[in-house]
Amino acid sequence: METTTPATVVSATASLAAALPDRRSGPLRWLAGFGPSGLLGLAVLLFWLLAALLGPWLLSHGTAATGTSNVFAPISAAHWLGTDYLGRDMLALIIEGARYTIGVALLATVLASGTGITLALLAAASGRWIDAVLSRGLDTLTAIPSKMFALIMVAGFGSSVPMLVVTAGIIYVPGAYRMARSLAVNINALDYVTVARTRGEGTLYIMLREILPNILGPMLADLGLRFVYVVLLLASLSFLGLGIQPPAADWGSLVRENIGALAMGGASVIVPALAIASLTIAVNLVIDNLPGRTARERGAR
Amino acid sequence: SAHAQTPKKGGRIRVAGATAAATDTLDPAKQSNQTDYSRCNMIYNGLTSLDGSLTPQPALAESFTTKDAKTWVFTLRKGVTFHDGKALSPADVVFSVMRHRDPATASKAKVLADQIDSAKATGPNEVTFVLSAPNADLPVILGTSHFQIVKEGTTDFNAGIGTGPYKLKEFKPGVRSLMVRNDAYWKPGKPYLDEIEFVGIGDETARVNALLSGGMDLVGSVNPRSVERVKGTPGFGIFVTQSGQYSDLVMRKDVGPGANPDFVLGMKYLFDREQMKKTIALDYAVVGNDQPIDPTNRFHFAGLPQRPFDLDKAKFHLQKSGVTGKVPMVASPAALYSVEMALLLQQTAQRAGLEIDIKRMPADGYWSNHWLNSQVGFGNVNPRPSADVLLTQFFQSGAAWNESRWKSEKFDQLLLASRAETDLAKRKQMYADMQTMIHQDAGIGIPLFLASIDGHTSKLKGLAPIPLGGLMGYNFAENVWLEA
Amino acid sequence: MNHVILKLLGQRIALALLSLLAVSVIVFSITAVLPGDAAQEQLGQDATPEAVAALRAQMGLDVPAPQRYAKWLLGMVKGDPGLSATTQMPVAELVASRLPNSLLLAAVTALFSVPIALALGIASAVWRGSWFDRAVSTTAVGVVSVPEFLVATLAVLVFAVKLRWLPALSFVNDIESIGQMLRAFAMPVMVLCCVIVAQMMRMTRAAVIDQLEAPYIEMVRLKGASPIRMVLAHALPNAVGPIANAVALSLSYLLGGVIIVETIFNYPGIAKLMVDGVSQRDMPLVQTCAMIFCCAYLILVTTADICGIVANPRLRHR
Amino acid sequence: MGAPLIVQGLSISAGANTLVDNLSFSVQPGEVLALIGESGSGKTTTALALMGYARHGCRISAGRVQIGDTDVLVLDAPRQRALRGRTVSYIAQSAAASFNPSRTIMDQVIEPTVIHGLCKRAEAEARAVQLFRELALPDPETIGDRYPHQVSGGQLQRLMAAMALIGDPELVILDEPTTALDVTTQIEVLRAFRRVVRDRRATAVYVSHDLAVVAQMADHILVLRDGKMRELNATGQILSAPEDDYTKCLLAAARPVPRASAKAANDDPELLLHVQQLSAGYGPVDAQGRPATPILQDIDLKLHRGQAIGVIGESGSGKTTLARAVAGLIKPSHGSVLFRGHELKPTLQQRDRDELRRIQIVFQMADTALNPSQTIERILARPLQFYKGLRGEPLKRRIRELLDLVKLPQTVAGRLPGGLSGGQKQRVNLARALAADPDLILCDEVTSALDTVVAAAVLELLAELRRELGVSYLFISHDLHTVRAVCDEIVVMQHGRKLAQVARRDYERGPHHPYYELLARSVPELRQGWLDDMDRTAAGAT
Ligand SMILES: Nc1ncnc2c1ncn2[C@@H]1O[C@H](COP(=O)(O)OP(=O)(O)OP(=O)(O)O)[C@@H](O)[C@H]1O
Ligand SMILES: Nc1ncnc2c1ncn2[C@@H]1O[C@H](COP(=O)(O)OP(=O)(O)OP(=O)(O)O)[C@@H](O)[C@H]1O
Ligand SMILES: [Mg+2]
Ligand SMILES: [Mg+2]
Repeated sequence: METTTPATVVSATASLAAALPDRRSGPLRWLAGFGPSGLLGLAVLLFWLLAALLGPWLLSHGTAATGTSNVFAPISAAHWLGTDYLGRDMLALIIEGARYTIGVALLATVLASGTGITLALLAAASGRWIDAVLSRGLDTLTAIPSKMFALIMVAGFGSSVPMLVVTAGIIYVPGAYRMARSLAVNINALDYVTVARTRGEGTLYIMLREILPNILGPMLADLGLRFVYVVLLLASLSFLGLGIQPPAADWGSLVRENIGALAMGGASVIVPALAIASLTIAVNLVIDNLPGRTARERGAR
Repeated sequence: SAHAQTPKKGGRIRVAGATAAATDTLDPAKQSNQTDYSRCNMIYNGLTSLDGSLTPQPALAESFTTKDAKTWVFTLRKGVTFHDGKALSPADVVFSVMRHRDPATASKAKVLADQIDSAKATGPNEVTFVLSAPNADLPVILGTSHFQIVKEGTTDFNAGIGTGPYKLKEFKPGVRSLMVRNDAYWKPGKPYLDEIEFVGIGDETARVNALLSGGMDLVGSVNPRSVERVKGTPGFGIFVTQSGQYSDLVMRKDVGPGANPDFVLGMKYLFDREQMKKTIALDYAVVGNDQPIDPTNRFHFAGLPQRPFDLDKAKFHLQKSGVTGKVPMVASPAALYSVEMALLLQQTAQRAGLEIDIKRMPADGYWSNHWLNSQVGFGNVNPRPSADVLLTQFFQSGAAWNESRWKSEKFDQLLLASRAETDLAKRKQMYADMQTMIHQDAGIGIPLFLASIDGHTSKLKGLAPIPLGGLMGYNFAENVWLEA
Repeated sequence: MNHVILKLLGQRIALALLSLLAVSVIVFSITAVLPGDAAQEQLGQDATPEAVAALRAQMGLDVPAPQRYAKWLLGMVKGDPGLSATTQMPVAELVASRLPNSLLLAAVTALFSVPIALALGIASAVWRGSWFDRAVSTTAVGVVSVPEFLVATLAVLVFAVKLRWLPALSFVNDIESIGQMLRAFAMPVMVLCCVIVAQMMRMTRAAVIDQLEAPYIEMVRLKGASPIRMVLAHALPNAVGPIANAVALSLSYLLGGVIIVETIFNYPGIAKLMVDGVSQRDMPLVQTCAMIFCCAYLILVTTADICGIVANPRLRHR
Repeated sequence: MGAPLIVQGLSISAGANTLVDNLSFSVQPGEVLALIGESGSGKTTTALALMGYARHGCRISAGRVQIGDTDVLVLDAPRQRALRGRTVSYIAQSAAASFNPSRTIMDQVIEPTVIHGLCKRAEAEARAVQLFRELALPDPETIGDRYPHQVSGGQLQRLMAAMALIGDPELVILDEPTTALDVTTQIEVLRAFRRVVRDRRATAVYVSHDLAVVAQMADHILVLRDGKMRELNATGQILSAPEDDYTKCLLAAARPVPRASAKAANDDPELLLHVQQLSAGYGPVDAQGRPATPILQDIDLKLHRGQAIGVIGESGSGKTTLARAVAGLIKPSHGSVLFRGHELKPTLQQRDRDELRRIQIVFQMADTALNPSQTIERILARPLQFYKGLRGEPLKRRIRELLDLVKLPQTVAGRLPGGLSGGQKQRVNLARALAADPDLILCDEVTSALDTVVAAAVLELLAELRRELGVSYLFISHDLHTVRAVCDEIVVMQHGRKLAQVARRDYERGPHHPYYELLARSVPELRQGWLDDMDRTAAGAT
């Protein structure tokens, strides 16, 4: 009696549920969906995450204990990645920097996307003037160049880690909002949301239960991209001297502090630069290969 | 050496200073950094000028005399004209000096000018200054950049009319200025160059790259870390000016841990000066001894025993002080090398059982908000023209910039006496006593006196250090020439 | 068609005025809480209380902040952004000396980056999934993933210091010929291209693919059209809207976002002017720069929207 | 003049799946072959393969396609391009989606001649105008200057035919060219197609899932299921004596049986829903309370308990708007809705929970009506929790009962909607409405997205529920057959107004409102020659 679902519909639902692991198939199958380059990205990402989480544990000597007159030393057995402009061990700095770079970027991204999604859900679910006010207001924020905004914020409130997280968060809220809103508005127009409305459900239920789960997939991909932007913004801020403040150092400031070594091809500048590049490329690879995405591209007519 | 060669006339050079901002000024009273000083030195002259030992030499004033160090008579050089052809007159001098006292001028030299009670033209080529108290160093003070002579009644300084070696051709604040030779310059044979293009490049790496790529002939403020690169590139050299500039650890004696003398002493023992010299300044510095008069100064007291890096003593004093917990320490890129110093201090302190919490502040707003206000933090003092100016501004009990709020009546008396003392040997002894007092009691740790490093093409000749700062104490313009 | 665009323009101008007002309030209030003011900043270490007070009076900082804002706003409405607090020069003059440089750099960059991005984006959309597509997108990801100051510094080291092909700094003053201009602009433009091309290219690719997967393209294919015709005559006109938007967003970066490039190449542009303004607490200057960036952004976005409308007959004929 | 088409052993696969399996058939010049089968059976895939084209991700894995003397599948890309649009042309399923929205119609219609360099532009345009005329398009001289969005769906479909025919192809492929159209428009388009195909004596392949339509157009019918051929025979043969079981099944479903209600409307005097002079529309309202785009005007409607009223009308006539107004999703600008004697508040927010519970709405697209991220169990549980506060075991039990009621296996409870077929989803949809214990269910095109076999099953279920639970329906559809089969009364709508109301006993008795008559007449009948009869009566009438 029953028939198969039309392909268009399959692809439509696939795109809605994209990137979320299919609940019925195991995580292994989900992993396999990444393809080789996606897996590579995932591996690199995992490596840095582990470094950030466990790094300080693995390091026998803290960075503070070093500091020798051996400035810009090349790669050696004692210093696997050489030393920096103060003679500190680069490996230790990189591993510590991972915490700051990844930590700040992750927090800022989550803050931005979280706020953006919440506001977007509110805008989509409650409509008219709330939507208009939010959209216009956040548009206005986009008009201020991000580095300028960061500059003013840091000048005003100092450059502590929470401040950087908040600043980067604010900068990327409008982007996340716009993306989430366009998705949420589409979902909001779908019949199942209307059904929930006619049932008499409140705005909060509609936001959280009906719309949110269905925009999470695409938003996850968006979150990845935003993460990359935040990492790069942090690096730029470090260049301008506004980033993470010493003795703490994120990778951007490591590059910046040691940029004098660039002309000599010193490891102390190349390694953190490579770390930034590998992290951002890995995130991009993972996003580009999220399972379901390619299938979606192929299946869409 | 450079002086052995005969200068050549002609040629054009490009010079880069370390800052560029819309606030770049040609108003002598408002000069605030290397680029301002360098630019103004091309255009203006002072009554005197300071030489390599910071001894005042006649400039626009042919001679200066005093009997009591309170009333000073300056005789002006004849035949000096401004760039627009007007002859230099005593009225110009009176105007140029006295305008600093007017708050509306917002002069940076107001404090120094305040001691001049009156300035009067007392002859066709003579100006007489009367001071509120004797000061043997007045010719030194008048030799500093801020007291350069402008035309009477000038309000708009952007035209850049002075008596200096170069005439202003173009001035774009924050971008560049262009100077051409003043053929009517009063110093015979000078200047040598036809034209100087002066720009500000804020980024050190960019500055050095600009030099090495052939885009610049002289750049200021080279980081010690770039020296090897410059030296290693054929056709380029560096020029080092050892000066009295220092970054100091300030421990306020009125509040915070610094109120305890043992804490202060302990911290002073924590400076591993040799390592700081090596890793931070890469040897482009001399070790300091917690007193502000540097070895280039004629009043430097070499007999004061050098305070060593001594962990045990440090530990002993720190423990005795009873200071526990994390001690916040404020540092900033605004105070040269202070962040690095703080980092090294943090490491040694840890070994002595003291936790230091470094608070790095942005350069913006550092001087107005953190310096002088932090309990433990860093300051930076630029070279001063005289020991008296330095001690008066930074160590006199009532001085606005008494960084550590160290108060000593004995010191204040000595200072006043030395200022009026004209016998050099006696004066020297007084300064030695004052240096010892600061070394022992003030809440100031001075690990290093820093050198200024400039980079230049090997073709540029005539550079000789003047310990006011880099770029020949900002006065390179009339002294350098290009080798063929 | 005109009335649709006119209506949009009208709406946009009204919105733009609101946005500008909002931005100025935001910028003013954040800067109002910045520690220190122009007087203190200018005096730096020499900031004794009397000196600061005197300078404040001279700079007009002794009036309360809201009053200063009102004065600035009033002036702005009349088209006069007032005097810079620190230099006492007219802000208009300061900006006028820098803005043309910024616009020139932006224009040259756009001139190179937009065609490159569009060409690459379209090509990789057409050959999506091929090695070409993969190579291009991998390179693009690689290029955006490196911080721009590193790219810039590397470029200087290679092209200026090692090879001595190009000047390390971009002085606009010395430009007398096109050749000189190209030499001076080569590196900044290259670096900026690295930053913005990838983004535009990605969006172009996505937009074109979106169209190439539309059923009407299948129809075109079944009419026997060649791939070139399919893309240029059919897919592209429909992708103009999203592409224009992506281009507008990227280009808006070229005015306010180029601090790093201006710093490294010592290019006298408006971004550096604003950075100086912030560090010197020169409110009228900062405000005016913010207004300019905001205006540029709004103009670009509106232009993109108009492009979208013109390209879309459904919107055009309403 | 047509060319013979011969297909041998055609197989098409997508990855490991075989979409079309070993298909062989041939069509003689001037004849029409119909490909028929349910949605997803591979009709479009086969049709495209006749042009040597496989969609992205699909591959023609075996077989031969020969048009005249050309072996299509072995051609290289340029020759394939030369073939397409000239020797073979294609009329796609949805004309609206197949026109480039940003170019004029004329540009696109003459594009095949431009691509293949058949003639000068002016000549091509003249030819196109000629074709427009043949296809009975209005303003044939100027319609080409318009953009696709400026003409109606039926017109677009005909314009696409013009585009296909302008190169005088030997083989024309029509892929469900009338599914997107109203019955009244459909008949026009069918006429036009048939005339053109006959006049030009082109060979044609006609793809459809609608047997009645196919009966009018085709000489032979090929029945497909799951990519396999079930039956291939002359049209008359298939209609009168189908051999394959599946064909029989299709035929049975195509003739819906009337499903009478348990009680006639007048048995139960309670008036459940009373719509009085209702006007509504979209957009901001002006000073007089009139919306910017008024849609509904002065609708009166009475619905008794246990009754099913059908609402019928062409697309855009305001059927959905009516349902939305009753449900409280849009605010009426005028008039009132009485429910069980009480006036309903105009908007959702003002209605109380019990009122909301008693009126449930079921939408056409089962896919968009179910949240893809919630399991069936959660979907069904929510109204039970929300209205009745059920939890724990009673909740589970009730869900099981509901699933039984709509004849779904218990195992679906744990699944996501993505894992269900269209018919199953529509049942879940119904079950969710039933969970609220409603008095009235607003069914908005609940069967239009389903193929006939499944649709018939859902209709059966609806009738059963009504018999057993006594719920009332407002049954919205554009398909007169369906409405007649399910409803006690039919409301006919056009341009937002109610034109007529016809009771079941009067269905066959006239005279009715002319528009109703037109609708009734336009529904194709499942017999050959019906269209010819229509043509004859039309000719006779004028
Ligand atoms: N690009 C593709 N990749 C993989 N499978 C596809 C693709 N396109 C269609 N299919 C599958 O091929 C089967 C046949 O599709 P086709 O479009 O030919 O069906 P149809 O009979 O025309 O259905 P409908 O009546 O819905 O148009 C379906 O199961 C569909 O899911
Ligand atoms: N949100 C809306 N805003 C403005 N106009 C709308 C809106 N929704 C529908 N319309 C218009 O209202 C008219 C009636 O729409 P409605 O959906 O009620 O038609 P329908 O009879 O259900 O048609 P169909 O058979 O195609 O579903 C149409 O012309 C449609 O374009
Ligand atoms: Mg099909
Ligand atoms: Mg409808």
